[in-house]
Amino acid sequence: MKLHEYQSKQIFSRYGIPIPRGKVASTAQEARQIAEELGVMVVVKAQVLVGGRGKAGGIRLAKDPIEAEEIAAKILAMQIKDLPVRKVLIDEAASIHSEIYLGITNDRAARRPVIMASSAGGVDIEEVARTTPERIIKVHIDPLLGLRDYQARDLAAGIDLPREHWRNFIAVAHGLWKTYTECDATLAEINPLVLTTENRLLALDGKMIIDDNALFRHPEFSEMRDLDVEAPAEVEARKYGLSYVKLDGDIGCMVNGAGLAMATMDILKLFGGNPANFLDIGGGANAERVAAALRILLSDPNVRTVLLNVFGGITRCDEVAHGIVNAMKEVKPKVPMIVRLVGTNAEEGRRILADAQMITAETLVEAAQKAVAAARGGLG
Amino acid sequence: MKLHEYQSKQIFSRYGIPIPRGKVASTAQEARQIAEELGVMVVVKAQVLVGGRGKAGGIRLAKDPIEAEEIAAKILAMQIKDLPVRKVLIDEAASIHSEIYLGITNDRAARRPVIMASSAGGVDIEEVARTTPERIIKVHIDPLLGLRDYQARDLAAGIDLPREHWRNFIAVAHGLWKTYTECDATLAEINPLVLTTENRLLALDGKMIIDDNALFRHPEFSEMRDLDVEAPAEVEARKYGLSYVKLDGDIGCMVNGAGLAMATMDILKLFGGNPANFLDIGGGANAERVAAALRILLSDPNVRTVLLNVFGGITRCDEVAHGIVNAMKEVKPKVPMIVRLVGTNAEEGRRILADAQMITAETLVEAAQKAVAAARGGLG
Amino acid sequence: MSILIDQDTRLLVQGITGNEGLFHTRQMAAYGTNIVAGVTPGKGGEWVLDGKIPVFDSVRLAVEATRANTSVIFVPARFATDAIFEAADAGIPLIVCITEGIPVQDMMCVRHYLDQKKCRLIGPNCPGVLSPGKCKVGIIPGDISIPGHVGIVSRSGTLTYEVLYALKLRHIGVSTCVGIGGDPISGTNFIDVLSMFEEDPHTEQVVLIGEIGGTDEERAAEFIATRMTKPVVAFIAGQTAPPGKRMGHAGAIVEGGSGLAQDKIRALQEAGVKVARHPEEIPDLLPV
Amino acid sequence: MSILIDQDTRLLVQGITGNEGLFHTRQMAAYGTNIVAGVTPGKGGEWVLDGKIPVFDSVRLAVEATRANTSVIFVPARFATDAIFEAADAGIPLIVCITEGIPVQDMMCVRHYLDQKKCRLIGPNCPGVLSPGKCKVGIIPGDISIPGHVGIVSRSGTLTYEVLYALKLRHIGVSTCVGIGGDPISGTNFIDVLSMFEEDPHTEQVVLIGEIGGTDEERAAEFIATRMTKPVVAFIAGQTAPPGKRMGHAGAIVEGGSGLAQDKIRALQEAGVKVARHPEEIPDLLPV
Repeated sequence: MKLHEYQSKQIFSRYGIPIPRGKVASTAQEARQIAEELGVMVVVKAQVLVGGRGKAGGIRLAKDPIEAEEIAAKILAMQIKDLPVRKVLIDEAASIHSEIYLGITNDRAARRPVIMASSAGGVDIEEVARTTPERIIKVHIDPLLGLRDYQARDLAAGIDLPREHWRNFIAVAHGLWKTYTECDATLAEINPLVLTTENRLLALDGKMIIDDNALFRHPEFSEMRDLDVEAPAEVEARKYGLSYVKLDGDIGCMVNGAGLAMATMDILKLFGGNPANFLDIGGGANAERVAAALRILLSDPNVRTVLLNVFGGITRCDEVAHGIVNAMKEVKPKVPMIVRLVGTNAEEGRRILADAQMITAETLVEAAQKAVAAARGGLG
Repeated sequence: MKLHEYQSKQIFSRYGIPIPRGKVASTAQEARQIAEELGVMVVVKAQVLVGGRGKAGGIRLAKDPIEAEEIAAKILAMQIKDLPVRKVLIDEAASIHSEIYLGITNDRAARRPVIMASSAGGVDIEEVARTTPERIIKVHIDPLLGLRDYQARDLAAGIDLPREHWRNFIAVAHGLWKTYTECDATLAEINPLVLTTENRLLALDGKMIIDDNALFRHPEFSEMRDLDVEAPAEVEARKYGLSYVKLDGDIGCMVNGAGLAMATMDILKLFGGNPANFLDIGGGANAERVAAALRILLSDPNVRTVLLNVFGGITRCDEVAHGIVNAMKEVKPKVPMIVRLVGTNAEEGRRILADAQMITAETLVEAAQKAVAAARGGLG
Repeated sequence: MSILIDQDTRLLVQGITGNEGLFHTRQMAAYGTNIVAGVTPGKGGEWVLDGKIPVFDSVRLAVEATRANTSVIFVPARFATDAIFEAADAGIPLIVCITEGIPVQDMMCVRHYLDQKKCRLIGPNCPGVLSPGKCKVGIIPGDISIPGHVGIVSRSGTLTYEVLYALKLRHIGVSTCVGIGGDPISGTNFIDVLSMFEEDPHTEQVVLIGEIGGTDEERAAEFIATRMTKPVVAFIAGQTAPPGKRMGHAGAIVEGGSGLAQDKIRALQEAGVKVARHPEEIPDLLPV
Repeated sequence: MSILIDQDTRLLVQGITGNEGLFHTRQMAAYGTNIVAGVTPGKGGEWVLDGKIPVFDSVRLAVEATRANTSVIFVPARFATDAIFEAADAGIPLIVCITEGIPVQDMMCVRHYLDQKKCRLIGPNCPGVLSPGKCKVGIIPGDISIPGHVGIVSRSGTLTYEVLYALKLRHIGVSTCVGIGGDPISGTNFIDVLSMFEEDPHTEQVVLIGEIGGTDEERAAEFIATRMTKPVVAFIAGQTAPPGKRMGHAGAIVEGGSGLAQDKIRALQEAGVKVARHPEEIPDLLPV
């Protein structure tokens, strides 16, 4: 799960990384109060979990509390890339001498954490990686040993940071490493880490992504989750332990297993169709789970047909078929349903479903072709 | 440096290890107040950095605040093995079902930390190790990986702890591991860890030794140091960066280098003498340092002669000799001084000292023999 | 012959008394796997499967008593990391971790630790290993595959079953099927398994089933091009997956322009691998 | 010949611009040691010793530029652990750490880490290594020893100088003198050095100088009895040391009845080692 800038920076601060004075506001009035408390020029920053806030006008300077209130009112009324701005961060404005990038993430290929720094801070780091990769210095970290001073120093030297700032930079890097490990982050990023004209290092903007698998160790993060960033159906699916991703097409997919679900989407496309979603109903596939999945899937108005693709392995296909039949009775879908059952007891499963007046298929190719046809109105 | 029981237990508590309610008192009146606050039967425990408090009468139960005051008064007037009791710990009395030993220390030979548990808690663990070593379960810990749950569980199983207490025991073991690592302890020990009749695990007594080399990371411990435990001369020596250990003999030793200092003590003994101390003046041996060392050494009334044994390596013997002469002028010792200089420019050094009316020696054997004779009154 | 597991496998089941553990222990035993012990801390001394399999409190005790040489882990995610360390420290040379949901930083530590030991981990978040007719360690259904000479390595679960079943329907048998798991950091990667298949005299051709996320398939392609003599057929799932979205598996995500199915397919094709357009095409692409 | 260091040593000095580092760099250079680089973070680009030795910001840069193959560490205790890791990670195969006062838990981590790498650490809290006439790495005075065929290994500093000097006065030369240091956890132990001496054709006999604390001498005795053919003479300091008191060195302490000089002497004597009663007796005990 992603954390907002203000959340990330609060966490950074807890680990000793200096951040600007500031507070988050939900109303323009609060924004004004905060600006008054700060008593200096402030920056009003939209808190939305999407890139490009700046370009969209979501980050603006305010010279006094009144202007802060006006700007906050405008930003709080915005939608940035379809996401509503519900909060703004009011930070004291910093006088920036130069901007650094500093981030830690998991390097899958190296199977180790990697810490990266660049003197090209303040811009999209992926863009820097594409165009001038030599401007990013990377150091891999032994996960059992942790970040070593000398590694942080190598980064500082690598980005040509003036030597008088090395000690502070090393302290910030250690703070970020602690943030990354103790919060089970998959990304902990300061961009930009600015060197102010007063010669301070300051984390001006921050981003964190927490490993969903590690949330059991961090109950505090559950409350921080911003549900705006996910389609409501995705939030609903998570409640049932289902994995759902909304797509643009019109063929709803329900599959057991993530790999098979992707393969099912792919074959629909191969035969000219368009999947409406990724949905893994997992193992077992009892009636309750199937019903929940069906409801979520049909909540998408684009869906013109549903393809159920289930491989019966340990769970027998006849059991799965019963589950489907019961779920259908509850949900009563109005679009054509194509069902493919394969594996253990598949024939019996298909017979049960045939009685339930569903379209069945034997092979994946047949199922895909029938689903594509149904979505075009040629079936059912 | 050793920490007192009350200090160790406060630290344990910070790392989540349950300890009895209690407070430390410096006067009998305070002891009474604490007992009143606790409102239950209490134990009054002498806080001295030496074993055998119990046998010496330094740990006693008090049924009410008045008795607590009486007992505290008595204990605060005690000396246990020559150490004055300056503080007593007033703990609520626990109802003990059984007593466990749990400790973590450095295993030099294995070069790793070792965690040890025994169902024979509450007694001297070194005694258990000698007589019934099979009653101590040991598990080595990978210093980079840290204590694993399964290792703590193996200990619990190894000491036949009833299964319903495993989870709490594992938590205590993790707390002790954190204590050990985060405090740079060389020993962190709970003895006894009791299982109360209310089925709780409680650290009834605790002991910690902090690695002196790691004190730079833990300024908080410097304030906790109990100077009673050291001879005043040892405390004084530390101020000058000198390493001094008082012994029972009458020949004061001043040597550069710890190994050579021990070898000097040994050879005195070999020739029938008795060293009064270990004293390493380290490299360099400038006048100020030598003078401080001499003062400390002569503060021991038993000292009847002084043997200076210096190997001139990087530092030349003539320089050392000048340092000694200057120190002598300042300190003006009244006992015979035997000086052995060897190594670079030794001859010139000896000449300088001969002018200063000191007894010189060329070999270690000669120096030892002269020192032994001087201590017996046969020289000087 | 087969790789990793066979008739000499002496299996230990960690988490044997849990629902899933017990169910699959029964399935594995029914398949003929030699299950010698189970471990559930706090339940040492019990027996499962009608008194046939002893339960121990720790892996060390189980290994001492039964000489188990392989472990399969069914314990919940929050205890699974410790279970892996416990098995590795007890000297078990092959650990198969079925558990899904282990934090990725835990896995980085595990992998780093195991790399220094003589210990192979398969998974986590994987269906396990099946050597048809010989041994089954994990949850791959036993009846959907027959013994033969095709080696299978896959990041997926049911998609792999599909392929096994499709092969069976065509009477094509399998030497060993290895599910390496869908997490970003796995104990074993494609290359590890490909090199085992390359060395296994009874494996004649290999099916590789990949998916979006990471660059493991690209590195496998390089290995195939430079080091493999046996033919490889592949399928990559997730061509229609949008970037930045996790597709079920923790590791199935296109991030920062990396991990795209198209790149993997291209790399494999350039390495001379036939890439199936859909799973049912795989049997057709295998050389007869 | 010699062990560990010789004319092929290309030395890097970590902490070269500090007082101690600079002083001993000068001494080592005067002895003829080939010092190729120094490291002081933040002083990269400077030169020391009249512009003869370049200073770098990091060990990695120094190694890249100068192919240094040995490092000696003079940095203060609170930075020394990091300096060791830095040298090891830069691929330096021999690290000599002079620094005294490194926390023992740091050293446990260091030792554990280095054991998995091809990297030898001498020290910390040691005087270094001297191969008379060839190379000096550390602080052992160069002029108190002459080349020859006696190998010396010691936990001590000045006591070792005494022995070197006593040998020199008798015209007995030394192949290599290794100070392994007085800390409880060292990078290199007696056995490591004894086995190098046993294999070194130019070392004919060995002097071992031990002291109270730990059981390293006892294990050395066992090694000598079972694995060494060359004669060994020993001296153990601290027979008069009281228990529970640290005698200067962090590692020189009798704890819980373990680490007594008497036990070490007995173990060595039982292994056939002649144990000197005092340092000046050592030359007499060496076989002619």
